[in-house]
Amino acid sequence: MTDNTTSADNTTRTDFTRDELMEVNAARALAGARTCFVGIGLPSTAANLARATVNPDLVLIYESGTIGSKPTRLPLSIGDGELAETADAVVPVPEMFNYWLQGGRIDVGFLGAAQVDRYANINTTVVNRGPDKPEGRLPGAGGAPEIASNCGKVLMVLRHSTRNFVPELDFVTTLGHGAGPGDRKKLGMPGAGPVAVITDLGVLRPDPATAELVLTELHPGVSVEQVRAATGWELRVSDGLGATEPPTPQELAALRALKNAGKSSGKSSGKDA
Amino acid sequence: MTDNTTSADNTTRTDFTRDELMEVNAARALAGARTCFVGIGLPSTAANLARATVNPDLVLIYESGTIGSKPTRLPLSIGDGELAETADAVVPVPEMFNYWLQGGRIDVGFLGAAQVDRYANINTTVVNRGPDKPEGRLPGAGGAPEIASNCGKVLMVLRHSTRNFVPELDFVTTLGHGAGPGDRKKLGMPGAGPVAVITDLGVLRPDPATAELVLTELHPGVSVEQVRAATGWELRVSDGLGATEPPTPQELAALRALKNAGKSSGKSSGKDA
Amino acid sequence: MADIRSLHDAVADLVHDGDILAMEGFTHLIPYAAAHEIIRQGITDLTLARMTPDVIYDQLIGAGLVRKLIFSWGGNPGVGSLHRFRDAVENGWPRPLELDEHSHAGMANRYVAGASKLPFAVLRGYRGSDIPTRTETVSTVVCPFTGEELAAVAALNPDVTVIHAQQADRNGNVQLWGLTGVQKEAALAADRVLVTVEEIVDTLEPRPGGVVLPTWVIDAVAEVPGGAHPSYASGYSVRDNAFYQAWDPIARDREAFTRWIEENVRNEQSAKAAVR
Amino acid sequence: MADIRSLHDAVADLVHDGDILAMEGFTHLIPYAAAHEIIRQGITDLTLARMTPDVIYDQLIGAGLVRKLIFSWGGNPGVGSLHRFRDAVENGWPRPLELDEHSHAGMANRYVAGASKLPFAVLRGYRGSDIPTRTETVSTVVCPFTGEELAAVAALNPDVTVIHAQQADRNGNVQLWGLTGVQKEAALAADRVLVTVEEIVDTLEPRPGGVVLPTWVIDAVAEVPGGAHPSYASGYSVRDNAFYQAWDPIARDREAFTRWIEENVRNEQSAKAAVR
Repeated sequence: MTDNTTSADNTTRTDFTRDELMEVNAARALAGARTCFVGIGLPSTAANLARATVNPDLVLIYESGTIGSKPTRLPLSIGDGELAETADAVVPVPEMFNYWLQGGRIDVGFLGAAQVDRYANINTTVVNRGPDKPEGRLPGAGGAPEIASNCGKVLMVLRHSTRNFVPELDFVTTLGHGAGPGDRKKLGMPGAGPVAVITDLGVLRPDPATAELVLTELHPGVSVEQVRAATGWELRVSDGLGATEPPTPQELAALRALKNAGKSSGKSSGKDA
Repeated sequence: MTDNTTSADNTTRTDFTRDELMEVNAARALAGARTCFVGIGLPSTAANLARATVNPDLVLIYESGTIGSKPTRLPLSIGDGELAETADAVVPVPEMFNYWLQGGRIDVGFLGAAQVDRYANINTTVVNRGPDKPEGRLPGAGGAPEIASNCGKVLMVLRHSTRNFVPELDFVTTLGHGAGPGDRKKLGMPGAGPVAVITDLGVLRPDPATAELVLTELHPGVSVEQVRAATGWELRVSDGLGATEPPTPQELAALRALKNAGKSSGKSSGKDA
Repeated sequence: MADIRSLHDAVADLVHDGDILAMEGFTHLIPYAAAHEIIRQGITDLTLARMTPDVIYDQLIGAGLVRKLIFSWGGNPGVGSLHRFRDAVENGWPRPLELDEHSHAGMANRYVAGASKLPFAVLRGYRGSDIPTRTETVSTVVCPFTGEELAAVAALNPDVTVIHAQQADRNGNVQLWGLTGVQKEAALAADRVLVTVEEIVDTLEPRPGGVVLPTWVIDAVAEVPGGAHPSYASGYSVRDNAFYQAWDPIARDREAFTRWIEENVRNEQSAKAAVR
Repeated sequence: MADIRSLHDAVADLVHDGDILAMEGFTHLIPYAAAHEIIRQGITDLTLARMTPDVIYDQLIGAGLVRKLIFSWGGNPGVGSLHRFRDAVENGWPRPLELDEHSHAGMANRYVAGASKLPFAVLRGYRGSDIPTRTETVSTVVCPFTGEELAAVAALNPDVTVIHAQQADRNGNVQLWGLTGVQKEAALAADRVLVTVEEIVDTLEPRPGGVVLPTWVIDAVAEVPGGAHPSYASGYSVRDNAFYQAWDPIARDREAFTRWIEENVRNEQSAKAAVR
């Protein structure tokens, strides 16, 4: 399991890692959803864990064309054979984007990100590495711009650091809340946009009045100061700041089982892809 | 077998009918074609006869979505089960019209018609029945406007009468050559348009200089006067007027076998549909 | 999620007076039983959409339930005219019928736009045709890259789409195969979806050419064996071509038609079959 | 009609210097063997199109054959970066790489327009994104019915498309199944089509989820068992996830990469395999 903190930091008092906190809480955020458009990496881990815990009937939809995939191990890529073999239906990629995603059929889009700003806008295209260096190249948009626009709502999951949570994006690949409330509506975006960003430190949600991401929940063992230090802008804290519940033994067991099953045949690295 | 002449007229000196002359010559017109978009009724009879005679490898494409149908009897409708069961591929109807027809994949479009004018424009929508009567309703366009526009070339087959071959259309459902040469190009139509109209009296083709249909071939036993009398405008006759070859015994046998096979399970009426 | 219901209850709940209703099926899998249930319930002032109106819409039109027809080819396939359709258009019997008429390519793309939740679709169509002079749902757009003018057709989003399929499972997932026409598009374009099926099975086995509609895009499934007759369900029945031919003289005559509907659709026994 | 040919001859005849080349396959059925043959033949100045460039294009880019890339997501799926792609973009090694960058929805629709022989496609996409500021193939159109402004993407019509499929018959008809991605669109959008297949069989048996491309839309078929490795062919092989992970350190280093291509692609034995 990789992490962007030191390995000494990576285990809290009890026997789970910060990544596991992130993954378990990301899965919990899918309670009640019917359909989820799943990005690979952390979102896929969360969605598969949700099927094993809070939402056994969750319909997983991958951009490779699979609807209702029921993998028994974490897929390494969005095109692993098991995703197709266990699906209720497999459709061509253009149909997936036109009829299913743009068609407004999908409740939740679950995204990772390289850079996020305070309005949950996303950059996965290029990063500025300073005046003497060429732009750093990221993978690009993939499905994200239209996932964020067309799904009923958007969840995001990524590790918390000032490298990821930046005051200004170098490039807007995917619009979250633009420059504040009303921007999505002005652009005619059907979905509600990002409603939660789940990290390895806590959960951020857009303030209903300003659409700015505020810290609403801390994971067990994490302090507000830690989160602020890992955020590139002056992070506001919700008046009603809460704490996430520690993972249950069932959640941890399910998560670890999924990952171990994955390892036997080409393990998931946990990196976004 | 229905015909619009009297049954006494319907048999020529030898043992074939005018409809059979029409059908055999329509089939011959498909020699050398690779793919044919087939309307039901006479075009379907012709295309299936072509597969049994001059063009065994002809790929029959029906608008119901079948590519490479190989029916053993004449289908009554464009959706008969045998068309799908014997096809190389069955595709959704939107794909048929977008990727295959508009995609320029089809050599020959084979159409019937209710009314044709001298530029091979087609009306299958409404007919004027005189001042005291409401417009007479025809079935409508079906696939014809885009078949005529997008196929490499168009063949037409219909019985010859002043009811069908009219000086002016009551409604232009499907453009043939418009008002003369250049009109198709002006409209940006990819295909060459109608190249032959095969009737029960002979064959009409557009004059290369004017795009007006002229009589280029007479069927055996038919006179120029008969054709002129059955045409609603002053029909021009080609300088090199030819005669079609009588059906061979093999052609007649194949045609009758196809029709008899059809009769056993819901015979084709020969009407356009 | 689709509820598995009787045809009577599903139609009563999902199809309303004044709806835009699409009953699709390209010759194959035409939902006749559902149309007959609509006639029995007298659901009226309908705007019917269908590429090929066929005998199914001849019956609904003749029964006086239809205000407007959106279509591209109105005939009795392989036989001839739809006489009830013609009588309504030409003579206003039993009521006038407004038309919104297209080509097949245009209608197919209207459903594609509807399923894609786009307001329109683009095609290279209708060129030189008089069709656009009689409808407000064909227009033009100019390609921003090449300057070419192309046809635009307005999205078609039915209030309710009814289709017939071979199978559903007990959760209401549906599979159809064979000629699948525009059924997927018509279903995904609609606000409400009713599927009648030949059979409810424990598990849908993937089929060559199979189209699967997951239960969460469907409102109700009703098990109606033979529900496509005189059309057919590949793997279950063959097209009753003789019925299509026998329909011609029935539909030619207003009284014969009315009697046929009375005896074959409105009578007690057919009603009972639907409640099952 | 497709000719059945050796991979060497098919690539030599159909893929030319300067071509716009699409090699599609969404994780599944990626035509690696054909890409390696292109490297061996040194076909260069290519404009490569592909939704997910993947390791296959990392290899072609690193080999110095690529002038421009048209794409929507360039990573090593589940592993991380494509280092050869990054090195070309960031440092111009071994040559500068021009980019035409889209979202997946945009790329998929560019192929749809290409297959439909339309100059553009419409989608509700790119809203609020900076992507359109860096490409000339995204624009806007206004719906003539509702006035809504939508994104327009230019059609993508490759000079040549190469795909891998499970089977062809002896006449060159092809069937693929499993995840079929955008292969049908990419093939129908192209001027020339080459299909490598796992196996040539007497008869194509219809499969659930099968996509059939008739021989008359294909120029050449080459039998190349395992031609998708390290990708996979459902029913024939599984994805070699270990290879994708092993690729990361190879691609990170210019020399390691060059050596790998020399030893695994350019050497005599792989060349012989292609001529078979």
